[in-house]
Amino acid sequence: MTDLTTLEAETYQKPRNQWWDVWDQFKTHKGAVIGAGFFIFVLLFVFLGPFVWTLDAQYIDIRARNQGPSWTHPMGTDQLGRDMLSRLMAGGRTSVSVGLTAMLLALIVGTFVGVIAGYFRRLDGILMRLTDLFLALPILPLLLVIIMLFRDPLRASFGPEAGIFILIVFVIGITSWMPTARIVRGDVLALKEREFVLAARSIGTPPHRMVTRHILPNVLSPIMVSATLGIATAIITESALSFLGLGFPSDFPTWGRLLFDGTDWLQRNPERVIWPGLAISLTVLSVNYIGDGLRDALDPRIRGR
Amino acid sequence: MLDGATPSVLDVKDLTTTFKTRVGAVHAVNNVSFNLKAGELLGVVGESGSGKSVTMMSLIGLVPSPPARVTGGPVMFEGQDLLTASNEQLRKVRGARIGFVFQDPMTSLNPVFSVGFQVMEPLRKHMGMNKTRARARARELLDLVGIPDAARRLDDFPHQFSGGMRQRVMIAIALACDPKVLIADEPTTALDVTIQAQIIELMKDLRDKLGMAVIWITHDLGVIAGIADRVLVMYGGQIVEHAPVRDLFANPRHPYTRALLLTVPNVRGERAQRLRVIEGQPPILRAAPTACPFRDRCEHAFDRCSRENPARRLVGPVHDVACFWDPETGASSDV
Amino acid sequence: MFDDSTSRRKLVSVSGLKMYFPIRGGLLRRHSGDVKAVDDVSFDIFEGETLGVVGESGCGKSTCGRAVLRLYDLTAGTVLVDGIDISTMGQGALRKIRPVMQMVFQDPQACLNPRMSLADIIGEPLVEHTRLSKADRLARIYELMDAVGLNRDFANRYPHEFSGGQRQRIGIARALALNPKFIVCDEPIAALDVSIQAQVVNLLEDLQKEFGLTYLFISHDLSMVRHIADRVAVMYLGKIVELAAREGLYRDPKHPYTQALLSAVPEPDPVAHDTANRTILKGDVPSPSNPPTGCNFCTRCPQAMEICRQLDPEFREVEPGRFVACHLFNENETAG
Amino acid sequence: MTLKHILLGTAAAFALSPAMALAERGSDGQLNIIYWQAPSTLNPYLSGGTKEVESASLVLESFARFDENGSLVPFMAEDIPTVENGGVAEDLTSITWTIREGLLWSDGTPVTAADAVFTWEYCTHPEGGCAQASYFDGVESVEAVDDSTVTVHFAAPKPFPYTAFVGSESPIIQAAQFADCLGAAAPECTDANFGPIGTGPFVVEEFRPNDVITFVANENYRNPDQPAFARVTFKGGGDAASAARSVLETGEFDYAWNLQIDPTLLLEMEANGIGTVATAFGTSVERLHLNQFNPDPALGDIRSTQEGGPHPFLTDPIVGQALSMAIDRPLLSEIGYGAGGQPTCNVLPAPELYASTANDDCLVQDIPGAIALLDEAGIVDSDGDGVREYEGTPLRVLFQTSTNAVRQDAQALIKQWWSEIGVDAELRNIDASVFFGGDPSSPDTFQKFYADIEMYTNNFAGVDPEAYMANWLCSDIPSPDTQWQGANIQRFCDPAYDALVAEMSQTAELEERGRLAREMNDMLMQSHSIIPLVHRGGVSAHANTLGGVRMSDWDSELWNAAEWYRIGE
Amino acid sequence: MLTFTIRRLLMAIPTLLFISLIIFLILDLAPSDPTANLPLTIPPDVRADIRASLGLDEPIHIRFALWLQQFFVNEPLNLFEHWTGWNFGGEDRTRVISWQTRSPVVDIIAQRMPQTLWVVGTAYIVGILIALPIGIYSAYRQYSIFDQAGTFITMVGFSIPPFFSGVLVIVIFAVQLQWFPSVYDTTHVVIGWDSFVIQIKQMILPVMVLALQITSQISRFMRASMLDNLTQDYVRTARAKGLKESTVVLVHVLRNSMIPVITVIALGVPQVFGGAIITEQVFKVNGLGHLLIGAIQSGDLPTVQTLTFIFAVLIVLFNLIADVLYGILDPRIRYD
Repeated sequence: MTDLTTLEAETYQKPRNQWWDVWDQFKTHKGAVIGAGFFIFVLLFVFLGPFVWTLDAQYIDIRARNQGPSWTHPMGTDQLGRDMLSRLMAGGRTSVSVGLTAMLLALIVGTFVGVIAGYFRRLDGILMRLTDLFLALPILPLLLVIIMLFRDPLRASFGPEAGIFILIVFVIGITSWMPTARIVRGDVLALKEREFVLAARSIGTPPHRMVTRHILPNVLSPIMVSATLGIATAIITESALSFLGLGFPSDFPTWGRLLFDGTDWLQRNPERVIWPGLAISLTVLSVNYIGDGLRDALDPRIRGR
Repeated sequence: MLDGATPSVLDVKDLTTTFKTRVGAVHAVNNVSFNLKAGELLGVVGESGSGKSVTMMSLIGLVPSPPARVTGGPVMFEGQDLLTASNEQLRKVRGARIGFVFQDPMTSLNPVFSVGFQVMEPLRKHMGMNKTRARARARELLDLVGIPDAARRLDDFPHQFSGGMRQRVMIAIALACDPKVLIADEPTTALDVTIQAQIIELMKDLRDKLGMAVIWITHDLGVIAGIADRVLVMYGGQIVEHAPVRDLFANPRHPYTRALLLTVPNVRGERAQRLRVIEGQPPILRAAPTACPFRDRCEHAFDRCSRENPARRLVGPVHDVACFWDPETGASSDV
Repeated sequence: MFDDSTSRRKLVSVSGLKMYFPIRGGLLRRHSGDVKAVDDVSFDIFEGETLGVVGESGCGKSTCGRAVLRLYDLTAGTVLVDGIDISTMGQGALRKIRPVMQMVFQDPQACLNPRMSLADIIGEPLVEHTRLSKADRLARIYELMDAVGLNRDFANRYPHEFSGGQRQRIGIARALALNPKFIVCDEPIAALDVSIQAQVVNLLEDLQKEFGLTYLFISHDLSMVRHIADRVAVMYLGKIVELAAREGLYRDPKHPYTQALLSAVPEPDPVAHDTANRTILKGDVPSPSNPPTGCNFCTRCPQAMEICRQLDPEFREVEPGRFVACHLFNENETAG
Repeated sequence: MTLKHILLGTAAAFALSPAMALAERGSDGQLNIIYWQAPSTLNPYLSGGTKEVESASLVLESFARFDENGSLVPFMAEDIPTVENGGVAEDLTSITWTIREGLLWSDGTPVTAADAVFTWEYCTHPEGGCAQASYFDGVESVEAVDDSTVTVHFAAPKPFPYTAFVGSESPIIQAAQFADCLGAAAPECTDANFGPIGTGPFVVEEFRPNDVITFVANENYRNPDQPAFARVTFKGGGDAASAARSVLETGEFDYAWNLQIDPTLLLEMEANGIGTVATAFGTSVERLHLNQFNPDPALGDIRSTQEGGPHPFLTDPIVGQALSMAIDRPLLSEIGYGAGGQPTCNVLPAPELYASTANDDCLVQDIPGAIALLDEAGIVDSDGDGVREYEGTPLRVLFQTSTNAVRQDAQALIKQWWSEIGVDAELRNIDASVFFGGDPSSPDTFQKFYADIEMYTNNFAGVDPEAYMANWLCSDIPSPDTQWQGANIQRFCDPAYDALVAEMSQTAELEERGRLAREMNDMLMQSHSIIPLVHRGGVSAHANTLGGVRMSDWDSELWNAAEWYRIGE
Repeated sequence: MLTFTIRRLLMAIPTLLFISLIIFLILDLAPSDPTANLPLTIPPDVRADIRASLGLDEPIHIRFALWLQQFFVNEPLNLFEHWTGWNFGGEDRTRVISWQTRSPVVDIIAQRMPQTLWVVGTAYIVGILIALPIGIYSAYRQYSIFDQAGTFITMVGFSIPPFFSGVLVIVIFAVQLQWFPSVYDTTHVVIGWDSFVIQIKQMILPVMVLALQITSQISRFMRASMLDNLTQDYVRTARAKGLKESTVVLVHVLRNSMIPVITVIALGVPQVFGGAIITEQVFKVNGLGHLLIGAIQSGDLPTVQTLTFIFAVLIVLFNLIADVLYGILDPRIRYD
């Protein structure tokens, strides 16, 4: 080891981008690869699908209402004769986008609060009480307030759909960050006692870089778990919002909404609940497996094993 | 100290343990054979990864399987082969006939149960004692291992004990059922020197008092020198040297043993200007060894060492070594 | 103080250092007591020397090392490093001083961020304190890796892929990155195998020679300290009980605790063991939150006298360059 | 239907009913009713909600109620007072009711005229917050002529005097029980509010607000054979679909109210043969209001008000007409309401007397006609984006309604039809509690109408449309000055219309009142500021083993629960 | 421990006051209105009268102060009188009156509590009882078929909203098989075995739907916690004692693994009291969740305010209970 003479300047590898290692490890997790494959399929289905299956999701063909699967409507039609396949695509586009962005927002807020609370002792008490406050808030009145205050300005600046999108993502985000914050705080409290944090302090690393470089990467795994659960929650919360009239315009399909609308038709046209139900479950499941794989892949200790 | 006539309580032959991991197998223990005589204290020396702990845990089915696979044998103890024994039979041996003391008293005790409960557990399980009797016996045991005010401390939790006291508790647990063999895996490594001295004294006392055989695993040659009757030196998952303690220190035969003795500085005697170093790292055995595991770090290595794994050969009455090189002649038994 | 003190420069000067961790209790979390981890400790470290600090776990030696680097806010006392008083300095100013003083940690596993590659770990101080370009930084990282004997191929591996000894080299390389003058080595070899300990100690010695480093070497391993240190301080329950040059201390320990400590070290020689007359201390170290009155060691001291239980002995120079805190070495000395 | 008809119907209904219920009181055991909205109180004067009024109607009665044809049936009164029988004064300023002889409260005490007087005092107390105060509008005093005679005096001639103490919304409460509950104390009389003593067929046994009510048969009910059921469980909560399921599929309940679900599903459930879906039509009309003021958000606080100016294009009847022509009302009715809906072109579709036929062209969808109409008027798509422009303003509308599956389907359909004539609609749905909440600080109430078009249902209680038609007075336009109160939602204003309203309030003759009402209706229709869509009926389901159900939309659906009985298995 | 608990309780008071203020302000901003559900036939001036009679026209700070007094003074006194039968002469004490039902909110809550506890509480317990063995076994046989299947099912359970699963089980078990009722009878009284069976039957479906979700979450936590503990040293010690595998896992590992899980479970209890809004709706279990949503939709401020405040109290309280439990279960944790 100390035999320095054997080292030729040219023999050593340049530091390689660590994402290649991550990918190498990720590949070994079978569930994660299948999950990623399925998730990519879902993304293609919802974002590129409409270019292949060009029926308009909003087009009402009243003569063709409540049809079962057929060649013209592989997944049947709804009570207004709208094509379920294209609605599933359109709905997925919204649900997946809402799920991902709302989850990201919740993660960012939750992680931020958790890290700050865990790292800065003085802020801990007040931030955790804030978390309690958010947990105790009655969500529905809060939503009504938010919608009342922000819908029109957002609609004016971003247009009806984008405005509502921002609103919904915001609403779901600020009402679901609390568990993440709690978990992250716990982990940060433990991490803070680890010697490498002390080591960084002895180097003179300032607090913000301490957090970004030493704390955050090491709380990835609870964050990943929150992320997978967060997507499911966001997709379902979105449907509940539409149900309450607080979501997207009613003719704007989302998976949660399709599932909700289909529930009454469970006996007559079971495919109306099966498809959106499957889409939600499998997407959540695939994200969960991706999360598992990523968690392993991002952890160098597991990566090398 | 002991002669050949003393009967063996434990006879291990060709014990091999491999672990399956995601990146391939690790051959942690390879064809290890040794015996343990009644009432003797057998020291096992080696660095981490040398297979010394795994050997002892394999004997008694304490390595998790999978990923581990224990082969070879037989391992004869009280007339039965532990390797072929059923789990049920093994459980009757573990904790009752063979006691264990582990390295880190901080983590080896269950933090959520009182010390009394943990000491009583083997008593109730193996000796069928009722609660009252087990408790009385537990108190005696804590007294025995020198825990002051034992009766009161039975209800305390491990974290309320200091490191040394916790290790005493571990010893009490191991001794609870009067075992024939006590396996102590680095029992003093995590302790301070003054506490280590206390524990060593205690173990010596207990062995004299109770007469069990002890296997003492350590990396500290100083400890070995003070306590062991016979010593096994392990490296790379196999025994490289085996000798009575005085023989080993006076006349080490294996280059590894020799180097090890030289690298350790001393608090007394001459102070070396510079420490002797064994360069390199201990090997991780990805395959069954076909060559001497020490060859890369050995200053006497030659061709044969990388072609062939030296077998243990007798160099004294009870002294054997697994090396082709002879320190007395400096000659290598090349073929 | 020291006979050659005039000839050598004091790089680090610690006086009256106290590091108390408050215990809060009661309904209003009032301050109800202190864990006196370090209780009035003074010593100097001369440029280029190694001061060893030995003691059992919980004696405050690590806290002392960290306090000297101002990783804690001190309760009392002053610490001068390179002539600058850092004991009350603000974090910003302190950051500028950091390159001068660095630390090597005990657990090479725990002190390396498992999510950073070796190059990132060694490069971190460079990022913090220099404005090197990426290429220059890499060059410097390689240079450091060479210096501590790490293969350059390892640059983008992660800590868990290394053995303990190699990890400790990483930790040392990180400490060296900014060309410090003073390094606190906090039990750098405690977690390593015997054969590896020697490698690391030799490396530390080589580096000291090469870069003119000054070490505060904290260890519980008396034999290693004997090997590496020029002077040795023995700590017990937050206080230094004896401070002396290496040879004197090991040959003729004055303080009963030092004597017991040395006697407890097992000798790798079976013959010596059989003949040794060892002092085995009774009992455990008292809690630093509730130290005994009088001498801290009086509860375990085989030579304890009445006065020991009443009066805390003064830390005094009993011979030139030799300090002991024990009533046995009072005015009319009758050392036993 | 004239008042004469109403009175004739009364006799007929009365003659029929006793024949049905032959069983003796309490012999048919248990009746299970499910209302998916649960009653919060049993005092209809404290909550005007349908669920409260209907549940209370099992206990509290009034002098007379309306049957399924809108005819008056005497309940607590001996008969229906009319001008002919002298019960109503010639000058139409008073009406005199005679309490049925021997009528007892369920606690066994006799009902007296003082109870009616007290009821009037109770509801008109200024601090009481009585939800049914409008039934006593114009009532100058209520006089107890003797123990069994009550005269209601009106301040002005009242052409239709059957408001106070008529129908389930203004029942008579017991003076003894509510004596301490006048004014501000009203809400605190929890025991009385939760268990009013009445003369109806049932007596409250237990009331759990917003959950469930159990009733037992009234031992003192005036008809000794009624009610047939000994006990009634009145369950609240859930949703319409599951309520329908519990009657039509699992048979756990005998009667379910207000089943606003997809008619296809309802039909399918009915096909199980366990229960029957019943419909009754009243005056409810699902309609579109076209904002006559400009709701442009850029106007800030003055949008949808007089100051904000007229709407850029919806004030033009051509646009309204085209929007109306594009709608296929029969289809909307079929898929949204099934048997519970009839396409209509009138905002006042019933009673028959008031229903105009002048606008029935709109019953047939005419998209080409609408396109031609717009093209002729020069409202064309000049920039090729598929949306027509009206004097440079694109015909883009914000179309809002409350959240409800049927309404959302209707919105989607209408949006599509409008897109075919070059009108682009953005849909918005708002939680009903906000939409109808009337909070002056919320931008989403139907009164504020911060949208171009909105859709909801309105109706009028009872059978007289006078007050209803007065909704469209210029003075009734909601504005910030009135805290946005006001019923003229689409901001229609026409002095000629106001004159007609005034005229009607002076007219007693029924035929003439009918003509005036039809004329007002047609005037509204031709302004095309309001587009009626569907005449909605109440849809309920009852088990096939439940007999005697005569569903009325003019009164409580449970108005004749005393006559209900179990059909033998 | 006791002082810790008391201290936390004291700290909870300002927290709760602050939370209640925020809730009050938000509710006040929210646009829903108590007259929203009245038919449109009721004229605006009558609506205005109703609003005035509800006290809605008072300024917000007065309403808040009044509410505080009613909730913190009048209601507890009332409750106390009710329990003890004593009378403090406060006949005219105003209680928190619901705008919707015009009856004291606290009485309605007391009335709703049993069904929520029966159904949601049972579901929580059932969910936990199912989740724990699944979590334990999944961890013990990590990556086995059982573990994989468990993961799959729990994720599906997590991603299926109850408005769907509720209807699904109704269609299967109530409509097709006719085994269980689809409507929960809140007036049902358990007086003997038969009525108990009926109670169980009507609880099965809602409990099933809720338990699926609860199981999904808790079993994930349990599995993770077991995995953490299975590799600990004390497990090896337990095995070395010759204990049965079941004893090792179910006594030694489980007890340790339960510590974080118990915290999660305790923190979930407020949700039980909050009721399961959608499930309650589907099965018409008119519990607290139903009460809350109904109150929100009809703009019944006093009810919403009181319910959410009770909810906040529960959250703060169970936070505290979780902390205390942690201390009890884990002897290492001691709060001064």
